[in-house]
Amino acid sequence: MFKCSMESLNSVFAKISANAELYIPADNCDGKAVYTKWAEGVELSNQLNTVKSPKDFFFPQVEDMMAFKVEGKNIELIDIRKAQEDFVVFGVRACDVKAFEVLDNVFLVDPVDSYYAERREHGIIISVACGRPSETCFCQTFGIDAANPGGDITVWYADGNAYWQSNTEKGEKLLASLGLESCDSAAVDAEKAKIANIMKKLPLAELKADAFGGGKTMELFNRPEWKALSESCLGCGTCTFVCPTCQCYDVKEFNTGKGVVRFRCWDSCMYSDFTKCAHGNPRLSQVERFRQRFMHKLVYYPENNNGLFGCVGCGRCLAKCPISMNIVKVMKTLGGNA
Amino acid sequence: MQKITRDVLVEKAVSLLENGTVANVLGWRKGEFDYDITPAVFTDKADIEANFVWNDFCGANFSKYLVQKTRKLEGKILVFLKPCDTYSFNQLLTEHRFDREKVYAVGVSCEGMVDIDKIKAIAGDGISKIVCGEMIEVSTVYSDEVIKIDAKDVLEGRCESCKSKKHVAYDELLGEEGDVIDSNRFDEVAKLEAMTPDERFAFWQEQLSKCIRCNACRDICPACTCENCVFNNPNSGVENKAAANSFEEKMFHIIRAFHVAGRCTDCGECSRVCPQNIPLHLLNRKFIKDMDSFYGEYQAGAEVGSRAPLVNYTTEDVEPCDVFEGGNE
Amino acid sequence: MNARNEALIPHIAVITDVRLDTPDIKTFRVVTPDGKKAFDHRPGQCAMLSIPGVGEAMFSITSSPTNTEYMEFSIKKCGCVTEWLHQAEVGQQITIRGPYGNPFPVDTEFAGKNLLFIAGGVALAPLRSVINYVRHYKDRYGKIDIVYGARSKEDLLQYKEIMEEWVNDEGVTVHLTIDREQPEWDGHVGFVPNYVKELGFDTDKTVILCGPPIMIKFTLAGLTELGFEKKQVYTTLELKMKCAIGKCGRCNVGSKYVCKDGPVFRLDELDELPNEY
Amino acid sequence: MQVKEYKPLIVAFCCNWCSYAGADLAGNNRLNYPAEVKIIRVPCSCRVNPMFVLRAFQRGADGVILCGCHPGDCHYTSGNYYTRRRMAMLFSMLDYLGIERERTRVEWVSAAEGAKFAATMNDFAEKVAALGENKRLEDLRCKK
Repeated sequence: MFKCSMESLNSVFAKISANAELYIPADNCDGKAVYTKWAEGVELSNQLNTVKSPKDFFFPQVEDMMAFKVEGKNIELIDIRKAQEDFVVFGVRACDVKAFEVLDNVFLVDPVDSYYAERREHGIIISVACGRPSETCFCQTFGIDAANPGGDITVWYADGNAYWQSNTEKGEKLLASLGLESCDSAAVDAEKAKIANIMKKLPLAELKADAFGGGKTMELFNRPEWKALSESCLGCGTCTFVCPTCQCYDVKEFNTGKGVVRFRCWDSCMYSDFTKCAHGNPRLSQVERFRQRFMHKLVYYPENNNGLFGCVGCGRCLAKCPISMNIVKVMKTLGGNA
Repeated sequence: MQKITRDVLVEKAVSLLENGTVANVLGWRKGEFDYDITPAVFTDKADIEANFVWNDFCGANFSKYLVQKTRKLEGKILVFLKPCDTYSFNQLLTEHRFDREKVYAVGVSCEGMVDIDKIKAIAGDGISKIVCGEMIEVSTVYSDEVIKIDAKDVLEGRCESCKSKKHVAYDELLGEEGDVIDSNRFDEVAKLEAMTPDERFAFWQEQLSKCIRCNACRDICPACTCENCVFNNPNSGVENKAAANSFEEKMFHIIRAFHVAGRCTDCGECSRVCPQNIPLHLLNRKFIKDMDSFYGEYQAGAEVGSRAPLVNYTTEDVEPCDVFEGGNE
Repeated sequence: MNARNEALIPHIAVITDVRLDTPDIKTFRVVTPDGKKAFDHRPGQCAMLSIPGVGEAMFSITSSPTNTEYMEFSIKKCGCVTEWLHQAEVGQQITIRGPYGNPFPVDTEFAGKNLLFIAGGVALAPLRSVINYVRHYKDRYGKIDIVYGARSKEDLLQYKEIMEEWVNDEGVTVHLTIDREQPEWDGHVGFVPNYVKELGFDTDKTVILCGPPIMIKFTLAGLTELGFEKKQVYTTLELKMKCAIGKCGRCNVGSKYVCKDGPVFRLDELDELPNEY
Repeated sequence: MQVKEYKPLIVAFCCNWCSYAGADLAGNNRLNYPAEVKIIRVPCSCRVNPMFVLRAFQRGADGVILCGCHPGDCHYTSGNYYTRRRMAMLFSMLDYLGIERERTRVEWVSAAEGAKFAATMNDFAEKVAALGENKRLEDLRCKK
């Protein structure tokens, strides 16, 4: 384990960014934390977490995949992929680190999504333990430990210092290059105990996911409560776009006048055209679309991934839903521990 | 801080439900915390008594829900309307978007709603309890101390420049009727107009680049009630799920503002729900300010059946090329 | 860079033949620009065809895997991509990627069985690859019955191939039906579900059923009456797809993705999934 | 390498009844106006949706001009009055977003005003040329 003082974090950032692009949460013009490319003068945010999840780094909202040139009856396929440079993301919370595992299970299974894989390979995740979780946090429901966030390197803030520990080979290499002072884990152990204590006090500490998981499809799918839960859903995409694990995308094309670019962009199961095709739409009303999102996170995903839930309890949808309808309300209503 | 209490609303809802005047109540449902309130349809007394909320976090405007709910629900619907909601209500009636006969509107006086983000900026994260009142009492898991915040200091942005405390539509009114207020709502627009074009460009570039195209602004907007939005129509050529670049961000917001120009009542829901805190109301207010100064004062929704400036003209109108920086030379 | 193999990047292909099968269905023959078959496939698998600037869509490969020279797609005009394809001429290039989905279990569960194919309208397209495959390896299967119906004689897909090849095969019995009487038609008239009941098949068969939902529903009721069990019946589904590799997240029925876990499902498997297709 | 002189691309929406005929007259009279002015004929100036203007910029236009009948002379009685209000609002909004106001214009050109059409286009092209390329409402994908 290594440490540096909080005041010297900026010089550590400078060291990291000498070899790779570094992104840290920094406050934007509204005082909200967003991942920002580090440069001299960019200050680390004090907020608990970023408004948008770090999934952008590996699965950007819009991504050009290929281009076509169409001439008469002929089509030319142009490969526009660029080589990915190494980059480092600092300040990822435990929930969001777990979310990468959720995404990996989708994108890195055969056939591998090479766009995602390439970025994943070149990205180094430096996680930070949560000293001050919010009332909207419920990562512990899914067995995530906010005090041990994982990633390539874990950082704890305690008594004016940042403590660094590597978890992977990639992380170890980077950490070794930073030349930090080595230390014992006493301060971190105390911090971990403090976090464990605060986690117990959170309003959602008692939330359980026992009623959900693989094999519960038919039991939950036809529950009458879905109607009331989805009643005032606007069908906007806020929850899906701020979600660190939502991975649905659309493949679309843009005719630039000089050729066609095929790109993919995030899509939302909340949108009416998500499943609409020439022969009709299997999810005609918002009840079905709403149900799909939560069934996917709580039942379908665990069913296909050995019980791993598709929700990591980051609480973004709790904070951002325009009508304050969210996965916690769904779990409490259907899970019977309201 | 609300002068009218929850109990008055609950009593009203229950009595109208029980005497058969209405079959459904559109109201605010209690959330997980003290601030995350969800719009909901209540149909039974016990549910209302247990879960109906009226406090400083009841910002949601129900007018738009009436478009769908009047089609789907059996029987009359009781809707609670704050003064600003009544403008949206009237505007939707002007556009014949719902059947007035199916609605029983109860006006509720409003002292302004508060913004949880502003409270959190003062009290911090980890809120365990909020008690509303003149002084909002906030407890967090991090301290035993109760933090007291003056409700006036944490008003929602739109309530700080409230345009009217007067209900322009209702069947029945709870609380006192207020007046149209001489608000300062165009100050921010004027501030932007006073900037240089480069500064304005930089401002909007920064703001709009935050857009994630979640469509929450459109989907909450009581003026956006098209059955199929142009931005959802694959044949429109502009149907895009994500704003691929800064052009598309600008186009979406300019066109959306334009489509509601003259119909936007300035209810401020767009800015309230934006997950990225983009001040979208500044686009709508610019149009309102321009229309007021070019074509005479007009408040959408102030009366049913009024003709919006963009569907009207005079032969003496200002020429487009004489318009700049708000038309004030 | 080229070493990065990306499932979403298609190959260029060219249309070498267009055949008007019915008033709204055309069959396209597709090969690579150098005249080869784009890839091998198994009966019942699908491919993504696209025209840059118009869109990409999933189609079942209607030619048999035993055809090693080219692939065929029977496509009904009903949306953007299909409409564009219908105006395409020979020599038009398109893009293709695949094969996707699980095939019918032709070499396992079907082996040695008597097979009963039931199709309505354009649904013959996905079944044709299976039918021609089992016709090719006839000695591996028992008796083959094919019940096929369409609105009218003109709407019968692959009518020429059926009349010239299928009916002449030993061990293959073809039962055609059309919805309404028509002057030059002396075959059966009536809907597929009733016809299946009338024909009264023995329950020793494995059924491959494909058609519009309403047809499937009533045919299934008929089959149950005849004593068939759901685990004897196979069908193939179709939902909106974008990636075809189980990642874009829209073609799921419950936890199963049609593109990856389907499109072929046994009906008793479908019973365990929500009715959202 | 030869440096190409910058010539702005201009999209001119012309109403069928007046301005398009005005452009025709300019041509017949051999009046010069820049070849980079691309005319799109519309049935009436009020056919021009604000989206058309934005999409012209997206597709690479450096300036967009609308030409219609003089107020009072609309073939459809009142179309151009609506245009006047709509474009006043749109242009004001574009200005509010910091987009150079010289890039957009509305001009009333009758069928008899061939000279005015040519002069307008020359003047507009000159003003837009002075601003340079459209950067604030550009779509980089269309520029590659």
